[in-house]
Amino acid sequence: MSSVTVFGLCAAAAVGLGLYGLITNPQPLRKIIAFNLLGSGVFLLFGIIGRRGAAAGFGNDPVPQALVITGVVVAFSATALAIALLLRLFQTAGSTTLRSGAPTGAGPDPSGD
Amino acid sequence: MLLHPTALEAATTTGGFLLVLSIVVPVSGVLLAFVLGDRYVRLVAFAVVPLGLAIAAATLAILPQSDGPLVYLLGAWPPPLGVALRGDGLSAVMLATTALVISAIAVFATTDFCPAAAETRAPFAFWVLLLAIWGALNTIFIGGDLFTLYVALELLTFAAVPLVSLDGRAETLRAALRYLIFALLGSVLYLLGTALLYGLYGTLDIVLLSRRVSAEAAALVAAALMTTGLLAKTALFPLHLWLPPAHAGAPAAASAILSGLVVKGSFFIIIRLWFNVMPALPGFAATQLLATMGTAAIVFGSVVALWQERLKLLIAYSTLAQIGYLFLMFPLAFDASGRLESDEALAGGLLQAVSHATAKAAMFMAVGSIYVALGHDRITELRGIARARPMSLLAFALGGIALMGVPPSGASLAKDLLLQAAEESGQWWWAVVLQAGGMFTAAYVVLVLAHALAGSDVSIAVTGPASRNQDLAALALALCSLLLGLVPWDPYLPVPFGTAPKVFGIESLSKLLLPVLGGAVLAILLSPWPHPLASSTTWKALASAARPLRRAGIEFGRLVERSDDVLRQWPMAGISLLVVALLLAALMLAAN
Amino acid sequence: MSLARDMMTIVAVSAGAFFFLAGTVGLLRFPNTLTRLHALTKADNLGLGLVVLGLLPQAGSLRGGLKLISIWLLGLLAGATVSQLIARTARQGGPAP
Amino acid sequence: MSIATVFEIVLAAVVLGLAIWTIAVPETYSATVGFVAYGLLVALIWVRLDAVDVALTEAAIGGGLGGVLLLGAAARLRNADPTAVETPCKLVRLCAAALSSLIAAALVAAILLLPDPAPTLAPAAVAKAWATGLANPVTNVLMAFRAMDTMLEKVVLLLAIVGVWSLASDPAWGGRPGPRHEADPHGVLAFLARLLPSVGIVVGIYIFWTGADHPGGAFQGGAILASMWLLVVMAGLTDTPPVSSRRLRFILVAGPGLFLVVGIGGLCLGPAFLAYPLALAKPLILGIEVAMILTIAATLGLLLAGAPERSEQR
Amino acid sequence: MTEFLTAAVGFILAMLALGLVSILRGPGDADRMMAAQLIGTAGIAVLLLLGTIAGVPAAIDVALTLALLATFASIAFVKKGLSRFEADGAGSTEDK
Repeated sequence: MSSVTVFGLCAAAAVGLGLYGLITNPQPLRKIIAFNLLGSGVFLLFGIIGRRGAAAGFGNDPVPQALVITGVVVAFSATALAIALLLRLFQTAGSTTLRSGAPTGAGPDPSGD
Repeated sequence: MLLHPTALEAATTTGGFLLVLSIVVPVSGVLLAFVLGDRYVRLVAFAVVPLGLAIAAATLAILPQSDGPLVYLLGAWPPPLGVALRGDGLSAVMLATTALVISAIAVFATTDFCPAAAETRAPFAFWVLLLAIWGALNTIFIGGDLFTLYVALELLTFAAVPLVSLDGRAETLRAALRYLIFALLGSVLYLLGTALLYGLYGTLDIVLLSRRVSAEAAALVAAALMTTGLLAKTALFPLHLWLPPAHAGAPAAASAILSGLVVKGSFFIIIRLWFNVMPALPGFAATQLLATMGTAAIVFGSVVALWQERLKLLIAYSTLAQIGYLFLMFPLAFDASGRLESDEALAGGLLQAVSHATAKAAMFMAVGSIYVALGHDRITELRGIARARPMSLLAFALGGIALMGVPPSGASLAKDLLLQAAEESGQWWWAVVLQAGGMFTAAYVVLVLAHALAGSDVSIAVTGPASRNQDLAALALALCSLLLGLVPWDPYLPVPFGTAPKVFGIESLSKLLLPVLGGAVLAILLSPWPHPLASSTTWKALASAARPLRRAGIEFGRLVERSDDVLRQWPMAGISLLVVALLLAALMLAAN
Repeated sequence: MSLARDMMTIVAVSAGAFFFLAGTVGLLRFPNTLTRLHALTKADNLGLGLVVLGLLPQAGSLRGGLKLISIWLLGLLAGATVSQLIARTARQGGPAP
Repeated sequence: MSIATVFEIVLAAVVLGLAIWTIAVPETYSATVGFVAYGLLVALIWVRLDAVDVALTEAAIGGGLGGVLLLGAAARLRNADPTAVETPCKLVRLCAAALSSLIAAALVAAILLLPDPAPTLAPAAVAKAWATGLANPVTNVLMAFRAMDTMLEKVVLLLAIVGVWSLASDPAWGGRPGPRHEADPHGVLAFLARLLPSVGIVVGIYIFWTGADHPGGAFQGGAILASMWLLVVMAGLTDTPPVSSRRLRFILVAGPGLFLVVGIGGLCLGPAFLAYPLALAKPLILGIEVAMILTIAATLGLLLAGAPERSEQR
Repeated sequence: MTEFLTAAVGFILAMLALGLVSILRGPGDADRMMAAQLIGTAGIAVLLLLGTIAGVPAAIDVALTLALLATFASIAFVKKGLSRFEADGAGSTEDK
């Protein structure tokens, strides 16, 4: 087993776990953490792809590395925005549930014609 | 005029700088507006609007003279190391549409988001975000690199989410958070696919990739993941949990941007991915899956729209249905060679997107004015609005009619093209859906108009002032959508010569009547609301005859609404997302 | 010369590893928060310090060596501050020692 | 199996264990702590993968600022755990687990099927390094070859700020973000907040400066500066600036702004947008990076501070 | 030499994993914070050793960053913990 395989498995598992947490955990903060986990799995995937492309005296292809750095910044800003929204929601509504307060119109008595 | 894998554009073409400008100008606007703040934000926006319009117009003018797409190599670095911007016919059309819609929205928003002498929150955020959305969309339309598209997509999301919660009510905050998290999930999946593609082919440049891709398992997994992520951002049924509350809760101008433009960004990347990067990969079954989801979106979106109490939610659900309509192009583009190549379908789909962008933005603006006038937007209490706000209602009606596919609207031309593609590829079932889609659209438009026009002699108390600017902006966009069919598209889109619709004549009359009548029937059958004409005697006679049918319709509607409720629960939507990804991957694998 | 350096590395790093062991065992076995804190801070500072000491001969350059030492100093500073804060917290809010 | 592989497997197992803990533990605060530890350890993996630039970023974000952000939120949401009733039923969770593992399995298959030899752009990046005069290929990619992405990413950061600020209540607009921190001026925290930043600023600038030729760069340096600034704020030694401050706004757009100006310069005078003239490439890039490190430090700090809460006049 | 260092890394990593168990156990937040502190320190040690093994001198920079930011994170951590106890009315703390 090469390091690429070991960490490749790790990356895939992080993606799977992140997806599971994002879907099943009702707490928005936990969803945000799961999103970060998912993201870190994707970045690791870039990492092993770069590692496979080691050449020209570099142990890791610089292009995926640059993409990951950009991605990390974007993911961090996303986390910050999501958390600000969440805190504001908690402040305004007193709860953090994401369940919609039934925005669809509950139809009136349909038999009336 | 479309991106083609055979021609390597290794150098910047003349006029390529226009592509750079179309990104740089709005982005500079964002920075400038942010620094200046105060009352200057709107001023900066209004300085950028004419510039942006001019750039879009120049791109439209210069593209036919160029013998291929416009290309610009950023920093003069050729791909794969560098990043190229490419503008083909599709880009030019979308750039122009965006410029048009944003300008109209800017005019519409002048009064709502009027900055005061001391800086206030909402106007500051609105104008900065409006410019940011413009820059992000332009980057999406001309970006030549999948990762650049990712950054642009995130830019778009970051600009769109705060617009949803601009008024700071708890439910809009909740809608914004749902939107943000689900959109982030979508973009992570997209990024995952991007990583795999880089690992496979060592480039993310669209043209280079299109030459290198082959039907490998890993490439198909990547395609499935990327498509699913983009579908989540486009809110194709059943991944639409975030759309109705977000689009209905935002202020009118913001809703117009979100519904008209923002969802088109991720949709455009799907087109790039399927038509430009890997036309041979998806295969027949995957395109059928996309269109099936589209069909479900049309049915669910339209039926649930008919069940809405509030006008803004009705339009939000209508957006859901219209998004579904866009995805009918994929199977129709599939030709005998096993590639996504049919020009009619591509042109039809894009035209539909353009018509929807203009019409839906107009409708949201019109509803915004109606809301101001009435102080509410309950559909059953619209009577009298026709007298109080004739212009707003006219804009709404024209937008609705344009969406139905009545000539000479863009939607009508799009429908003709798609029908033609359906005929050529022998997929008659999508022709049925196309016709039904028009009727469904007509159903909720007719419903609203019936309520609004009923008892137009009643005069009502109006709570807010009318704004001529707002009505004009909405009306202009609606008219634009209605007349899109008359535009000579052939320099930009592969519209076969001679498909321009005849405005008058028996044929166009039938095209007007068919959806309207069908829509009226559907509205009567499916809508649970007591009808404004219900007291008339003819109506009573009709109603008693159709009672069993109507009851069945109501039951069907209730069933659809309930299942929509279930599907919009977070865990269900998440599971749907994974199922869609796996299904797409499996179908693509099976096809290759 | 190289042998002597390597020997020093081996001895110091082994000792460092031992202190990490001690800290972890303390963290797991000691009965209450304050005693655990006591175990941890010892292990922390000494363990890292010894590892740094062991790596100094391998550092190769003066700058590398300086960086190593400053890492250790930072660790010390952080450990001292944070453990003091933790101790206060634990005394006021946590279970009685 | 070599000892290195054993080590890698142990590392991967620990990281995965933390990931599972983060997802599975019922209490949110514990999950957050688990994720911070996870972020620290992922930095180790990045070093192991020979991607030190990313390891630096991950250490700064995953273990540092991101951790603080999440922990702060977890602490403020302590009393908001009434969502247990919303936990989906077992069947749904089982479905989600099965589907997620299928996706992970597909990913594993895709990873194992990646071609050998792998495609790479490393030689191309090295071959073109003459154009910038910088020896760190990652910096070259970020600042030259893919400069557009980097510039847009800075705009993303700016939009995040706009988004966070837009959540303020109307009266608080223009005020200072975050709560006012007060601490004992002679306490431990204040002591540390006086001592650590001087070290931190040196380290931050060093990381930034070395980024031209070795791993490092503006983002990593900026993150360190931001954390030092926040430390001082937390100790109550200084306060966050009001968001209406023109100077603050200027700092926040300095990075992308200068990038844009240099880019337009290339469009008007040079060969292309975002192209650097050969003789000036290195100073120009460093200049942009200096502006960027300021912007990044301010942006990251303010993103952590949150929406404006305290109005200016009081 | 490399073998020895790799073994040492493995050992410290194993200790780190055991420290994780103590995060799992808790019971209090103070213990979790300590465990996190331990992980930070052990992580830095592992990084330094790793850098020496692989001949990546820049790993020291990563360790330096980690040392600075882990300190910062722990302080934020403790500070949040403190404000919580404060909210519980458990008496005055570092925060006033």
